[in-house]
Amino acid sequence: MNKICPTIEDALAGIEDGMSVMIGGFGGAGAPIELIHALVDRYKATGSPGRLTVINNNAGNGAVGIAAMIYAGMVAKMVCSFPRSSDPKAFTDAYLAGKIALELVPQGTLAERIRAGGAGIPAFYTPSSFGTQVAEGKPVAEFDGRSYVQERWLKADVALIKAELADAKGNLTFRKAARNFSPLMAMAAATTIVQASRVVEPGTIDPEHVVTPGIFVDRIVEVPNPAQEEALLREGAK
Amino acid sequence: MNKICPTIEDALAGIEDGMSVMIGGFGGAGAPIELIHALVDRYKATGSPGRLTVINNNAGNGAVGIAAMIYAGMVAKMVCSFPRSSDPKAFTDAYLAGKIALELVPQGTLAERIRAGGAGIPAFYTPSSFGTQVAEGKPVAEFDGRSYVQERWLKADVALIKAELADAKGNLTFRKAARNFSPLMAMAAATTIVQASRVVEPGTIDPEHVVTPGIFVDRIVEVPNPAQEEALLREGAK
Amino acid sequence: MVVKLTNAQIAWRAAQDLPDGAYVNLGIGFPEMIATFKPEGREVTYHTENGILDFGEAPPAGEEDWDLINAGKKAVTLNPGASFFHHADSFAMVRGGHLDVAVLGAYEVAQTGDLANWSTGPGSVPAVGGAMDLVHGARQVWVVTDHVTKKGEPKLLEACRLPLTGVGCVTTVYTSLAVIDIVDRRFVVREKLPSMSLEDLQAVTGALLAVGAAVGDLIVPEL
Amino acid sequence: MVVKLTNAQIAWRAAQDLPDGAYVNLGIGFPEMIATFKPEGREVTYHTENGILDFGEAPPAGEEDWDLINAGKKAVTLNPGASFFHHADSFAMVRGGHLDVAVLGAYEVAQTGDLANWSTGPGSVPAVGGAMDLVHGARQVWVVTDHVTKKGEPKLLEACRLPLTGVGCVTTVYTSLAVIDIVDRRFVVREKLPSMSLEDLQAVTGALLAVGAAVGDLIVPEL
Repeated sequence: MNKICPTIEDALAGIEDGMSVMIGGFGGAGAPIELIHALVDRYKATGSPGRLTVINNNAGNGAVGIAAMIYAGMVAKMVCSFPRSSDPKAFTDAYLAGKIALELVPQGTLAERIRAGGAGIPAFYTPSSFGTQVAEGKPVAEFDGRSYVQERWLKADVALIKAELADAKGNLTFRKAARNFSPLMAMAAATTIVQASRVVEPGTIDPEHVVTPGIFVDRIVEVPNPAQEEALLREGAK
Repeated sequence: MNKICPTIEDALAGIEDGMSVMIGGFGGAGAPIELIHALVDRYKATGSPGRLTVINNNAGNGAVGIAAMIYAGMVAKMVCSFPRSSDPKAFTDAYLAGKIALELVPQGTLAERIRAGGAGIPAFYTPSSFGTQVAEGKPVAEFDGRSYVQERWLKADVALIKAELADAKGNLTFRKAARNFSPLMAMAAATTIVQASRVVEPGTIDPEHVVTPGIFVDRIVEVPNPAQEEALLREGAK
Repeated sequence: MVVKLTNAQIAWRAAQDLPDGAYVNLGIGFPEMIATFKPEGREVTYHTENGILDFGEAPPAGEEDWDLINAGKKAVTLNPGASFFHHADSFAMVRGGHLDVAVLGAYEVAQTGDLANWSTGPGSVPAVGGAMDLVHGARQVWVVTDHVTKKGEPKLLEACRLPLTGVGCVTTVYTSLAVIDIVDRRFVVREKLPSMSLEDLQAVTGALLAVGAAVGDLIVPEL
Repeated sequence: MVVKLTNAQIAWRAAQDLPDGAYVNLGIGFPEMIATFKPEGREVTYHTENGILDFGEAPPAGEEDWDLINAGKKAVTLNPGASFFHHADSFAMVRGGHLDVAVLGAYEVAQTGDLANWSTGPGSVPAVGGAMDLVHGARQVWVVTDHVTKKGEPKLLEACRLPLTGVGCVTTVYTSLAVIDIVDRRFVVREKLPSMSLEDLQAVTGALLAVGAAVGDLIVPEL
């Protein structure tokens, strides 16, 4: 049960055309840049995996990370709450040209749907989006005199996430606000693939401080000194 | 916004007849013995608070903790998954005599209902208990060809919980498996009252290691070297 | 001619109403300015959707940690007693009613409390973020906004025309001309610029204004 | 006369089927014995509902930490790589399909996979614990049980008579006489005691037994 993979390519094995891929990160914090770019490189070299559904809070910024996936043409659909950024050109152009689909989900609903997917809760009710366009076509119900929208769980074939520490059993910690959606996505994906800044021996992470228990993690690859998306963009990365 | 109370009595102020009280702990791990017994003492001295609904995984063991509440006659109803223990006499006698009501909830459903209460989710679907007596009278629905039971959120007027470290802003950590239901109950109660083994300065608990953020906590009282229910029982406490 | 409040002055006015001990979420952009004007001696804990409670001011330029950002993707710092948590826990705080105040911007606000602040209609890329959760979670939902659009059209209306963010959710509107509470599906003027009559205010408002007790003067410092 | 398996031997047999690398929840009591018989070299991670993953054996008497217990309230220890989490996360692991195997005891099992293991009917104090969640979460749900009741009545039935724990959930039954898989709502005998004929086994079973490929011999060590 050693979940450590020797290379990024090993960690990413088995991601196929048409799969759904959850990608951790909120803005640049937590974006698993090395995993994403290895996948983009594979797509450019082999034409696969394409037609992906990508689930993330945002829809890429500049030309790195998810934006690079969109520019490469491997994303068929984005599921996100906020497909804008300081430089949203990659998504905006593709969306307005009809080359990419968008499922817009309120941020808290997105988080809860992913958690529900990981927790075996097929549907739940939330007040968020009641009475709005976003709720059109969804069942509604009243509880204690207040109206709610029924939302379904969200699962994925794969999650790509960035952790700070990881051990061979899959236990993870995150760095500051880079935590965001990643622990939820680890729960909700059939295969959870992690790039960790440092791999440590089991027992090194205090059992009280584990954020994602190993049961939610399938593969880990060590990526020391990982790129930080926002820092990359500010350095002028293209 | 200093949430530290000078005495247990201050921390417990305002608990009234007929209230619902979530009490942390699974078996003896996490049972806030000092908070509970201060409340029992108050009831014995003043006759209040009585007619309480108590929410806990179990229903008391021996004659301490929740069992002491039941013996004192202050509990009208238990909401729990497993009203048995090594010495369940307090609850069993009261239940079979018709003096206490029981709402039996599967353990995972109990946890999820409490989380839902804290998270503003009025209802959710779970496969647990489908087709059983426990689901009688509850709405059912099919999702993707599988059947589920609709469950409602569970909230309470008060939560009594035991933490390891606490700071004045209400941030908490727990000790080992004493964590169990406590972080959920802190979210779901209108007033969350905590006994902490040690009160520390804000900033002492690493922001990455906070288990319950302060927003979920209202009052804290320091109880150094707290009693451990299981240890008490094994020492022959009456 | 009435000199309307600047955004900074609107933010200042809203900040005066922050309750001591409150947990507050400030929306991206204009609402974030409110933190700058928090009255002395009042303790307010800020929440950001992306998983931080009790964050502080921006760090000095060059000292940013881009893993330590707020929902607007701006670098922040931590106060002692801060905590990190994942997005589901973060929105449990929001949706579960644990925030005292959420402050948002608006395209339109209706007298019913309906808010439109996420979409200007078809043709653009829609983006909703956390607004639809925030408006249904916090105990009070404040809007800070110019009283009228750039074209001079009223933003306070009988009913919103743009796509809604939430139904019946706004409790108070701090505008460039007035402070208006929403009570029983009516706009109730709490304060207005002293240089302006109620009739003047009514003239630039798209719904009937009610008056509760006395209408106070909306007085703010030069900023 | 057939010498039926002891509980330890049933547990031993079930343990032989634990997949390498599996995440497993062992029910309170009899199922807990399975951990004792895990085959050498196979790595199994144990989960307990009350919020621990990767716990180990009981500590020596006198060294118990009663904040470090399993769902049966017995003291345990931690393996390197263990973690603590709250009850909602714990049952997310259960309900969310993250466990490979859950093992429970039974009063009755039906050929449909229905399980009754929590209530012997009216008159006693009902207690369900985590069983109703476990039976619908784990990828495989095993039952370990004597083949018949203390009175000699079949426990494997066409339909359960006692209140159900779950519908269509059991995948394999390890009894004192046989290993029986539930496939397409039928009991399919995988192994039986070699000293026993299929007719003998059928005679103490309350539903029709099917035979898949060959029926293997259920052979266990003296324990």
